[in-house]
Amino acid sequence: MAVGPMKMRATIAGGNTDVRVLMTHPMTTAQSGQPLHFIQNVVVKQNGKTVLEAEISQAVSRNPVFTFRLKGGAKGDKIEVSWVDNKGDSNKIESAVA
Amino acid sequence: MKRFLAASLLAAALPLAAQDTRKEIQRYQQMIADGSPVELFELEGETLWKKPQGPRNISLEKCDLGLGPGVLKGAYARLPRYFKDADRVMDLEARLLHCMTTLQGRSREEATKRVFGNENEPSEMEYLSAYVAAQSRGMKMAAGTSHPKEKEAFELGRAMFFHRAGGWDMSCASCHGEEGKRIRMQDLPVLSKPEFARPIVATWPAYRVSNSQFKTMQWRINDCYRQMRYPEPKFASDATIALSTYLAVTAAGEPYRGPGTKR
Amino acid sequence: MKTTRRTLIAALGALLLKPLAAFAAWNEQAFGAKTAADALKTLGASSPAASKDIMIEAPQIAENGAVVPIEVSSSIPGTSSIAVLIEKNPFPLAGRFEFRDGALPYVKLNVKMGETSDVRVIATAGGKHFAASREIKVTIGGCGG
Amino acid sequence: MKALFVLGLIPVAVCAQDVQKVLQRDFQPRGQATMDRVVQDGVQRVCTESNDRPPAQLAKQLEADQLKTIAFPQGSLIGDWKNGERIAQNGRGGQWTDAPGAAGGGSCYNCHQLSPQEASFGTLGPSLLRFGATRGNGPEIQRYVYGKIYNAKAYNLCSQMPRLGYSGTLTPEQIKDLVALLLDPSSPVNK
Repeated sequence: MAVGPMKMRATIAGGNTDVRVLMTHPMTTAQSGQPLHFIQNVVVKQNGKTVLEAEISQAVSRNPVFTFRLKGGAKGDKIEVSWVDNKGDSNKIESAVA
Repeated sequence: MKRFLAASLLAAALPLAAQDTRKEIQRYQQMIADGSPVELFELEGETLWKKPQGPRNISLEKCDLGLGPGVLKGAYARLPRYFKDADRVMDLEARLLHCMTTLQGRSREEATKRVFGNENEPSEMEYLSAYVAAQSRGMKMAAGTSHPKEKEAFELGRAMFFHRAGGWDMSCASCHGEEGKRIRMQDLPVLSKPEFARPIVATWPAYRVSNSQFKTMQWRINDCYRQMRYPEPKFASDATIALSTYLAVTAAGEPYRGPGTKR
Repeated sequence: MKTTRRTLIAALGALLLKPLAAFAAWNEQAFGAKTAADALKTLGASSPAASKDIMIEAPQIAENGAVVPIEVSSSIPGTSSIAVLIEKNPFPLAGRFEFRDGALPYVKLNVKMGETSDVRVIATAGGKHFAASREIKVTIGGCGG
Repeated sequence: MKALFVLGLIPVAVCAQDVQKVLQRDFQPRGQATMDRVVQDGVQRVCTESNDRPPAQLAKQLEADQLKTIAFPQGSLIGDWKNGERIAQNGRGGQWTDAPGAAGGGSCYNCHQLSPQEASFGTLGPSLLRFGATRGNGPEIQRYVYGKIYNAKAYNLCSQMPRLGYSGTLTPEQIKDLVALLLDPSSPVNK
């Protein structure tokens, strides 16, 4: 199944970097009768360095939207967010801080 | 001074639970709008807008939404409106269908096979509506009102809004006719009044968090008639366009803020 | 024969090249726990101290349990991770966030809630665990048709 | 449709017949929702044309006709309030997405407050909290509640309340269970 798009906006707010990222993913739970299919890991990198690692479950809503906050940072910093799901599918997006 | 005092006493007398509930529901609505994945649907819509399709293998990039072929900026805010080439008032979905059949050479039957999607597979109309509507963000809504057929659509829409029929003797006004009313926890805006119609029409089409689906105005009208125990309105028929014309004209002047995020 | 051998090698090669991240850590036991207490035990945070320095920003009433927006942050010095649990969900642990140097102990996310429940947030700092919780009412919106 | 408007001039206001013709052209049957549902009966036509404010004399006549449509069962009209609560919570019944013959619901909580435990209630209709506790549960009030649920238009011609029995959405048994929910002293509504 083709992996859906991601969208990210990283901006400087109050001296820190706010990273808002949207991920297309069904995040199906066993209750919905379909097989479990959800994002398990999310990694956030700032200028190549991993600054945040998350493990999440199918309790996160469909088409997840996260906001993370990184210390300091400046315009042009490279932010990369990637995810991997329980089927091994993955996607990532990279953009510069606006 | 006394009247003011009495009024504030009266306001305090309202059961606090009811006041809090409404305030909390609005806070919930604000928070889901902030954290909404609706932009993902705009992205997919852009891909579809540019994707060559149909027997003629052409994209929709030359589709004229009323401001000239391929002009997207502000086009949605001016719909529904009269289109000379079709001699008909059209809303966004009717116009997209027109371009699919005329530009791409697709049959109406194929293009309308699946106009309402589901959470696993949104429809073309839903993705395209998200993308096109987003290009009117911030622009004042101004549906067509000058052409005789636009006036006709508005009058028909208004009459439909108050027309009682169907298995439960209902009209739109049965639920959207009295201020301050709710169905369960859902506030019911009086859509026949500009001040209540504006914030609503300005946020359709919309992403519905309750079922993670992106919904269009044609779906909204279709699903209301389903719950009013009517038979089904035909997709993009004059009746549905008349009703959305009535709502859009009633809401005219409001800056478009969609695509929205709703319960 | 040759072609089948070549395709076999190619397939094997593809498997090895699968991004290593695909097999990253995921705490099966904690996420599989059916009660908040069990989840916390596997995280080694069985008896967290109540703390007012954990902020939970969430609506008191959610019109629908499919998307409940929650904003969490910790002002406990040295907070290295935050866990979010939905008490009454079939599997309470919803997510664990580890903050390396560079990331502030803050996250905003949407979670699913099966019914009205407490949302419990556990912050870990200097090896110690702290907790805060907030009830969120989940109602049925709409005409239920 | 053309006769509908004097071309070029401001269109003549659209009357109920005109709307009905449009619905008959632009709607289609689906599931149990057949096209006869867009053909207005007297109640729907009078309420539409009078904007829900029918002339008193005409309203009285039509309400009397509607009253005749109610077949009151014999004996007690109080059923099982527990089942009544389920019916009140259930918003289905009569839609094209509902299987014909499947048990429908009354959608009562969409518009009314009933049991105090249910916080998600509507306000289109009056709150029915403690209805039985304040009105008692003798034969007259049982008959009024049963009749009102079966055909609300017999008591108030242009009421927004659906004619739940007359439209076939609810069976007499289901209506008796709702009567119990409202009047039975042991119902949560009356606690």
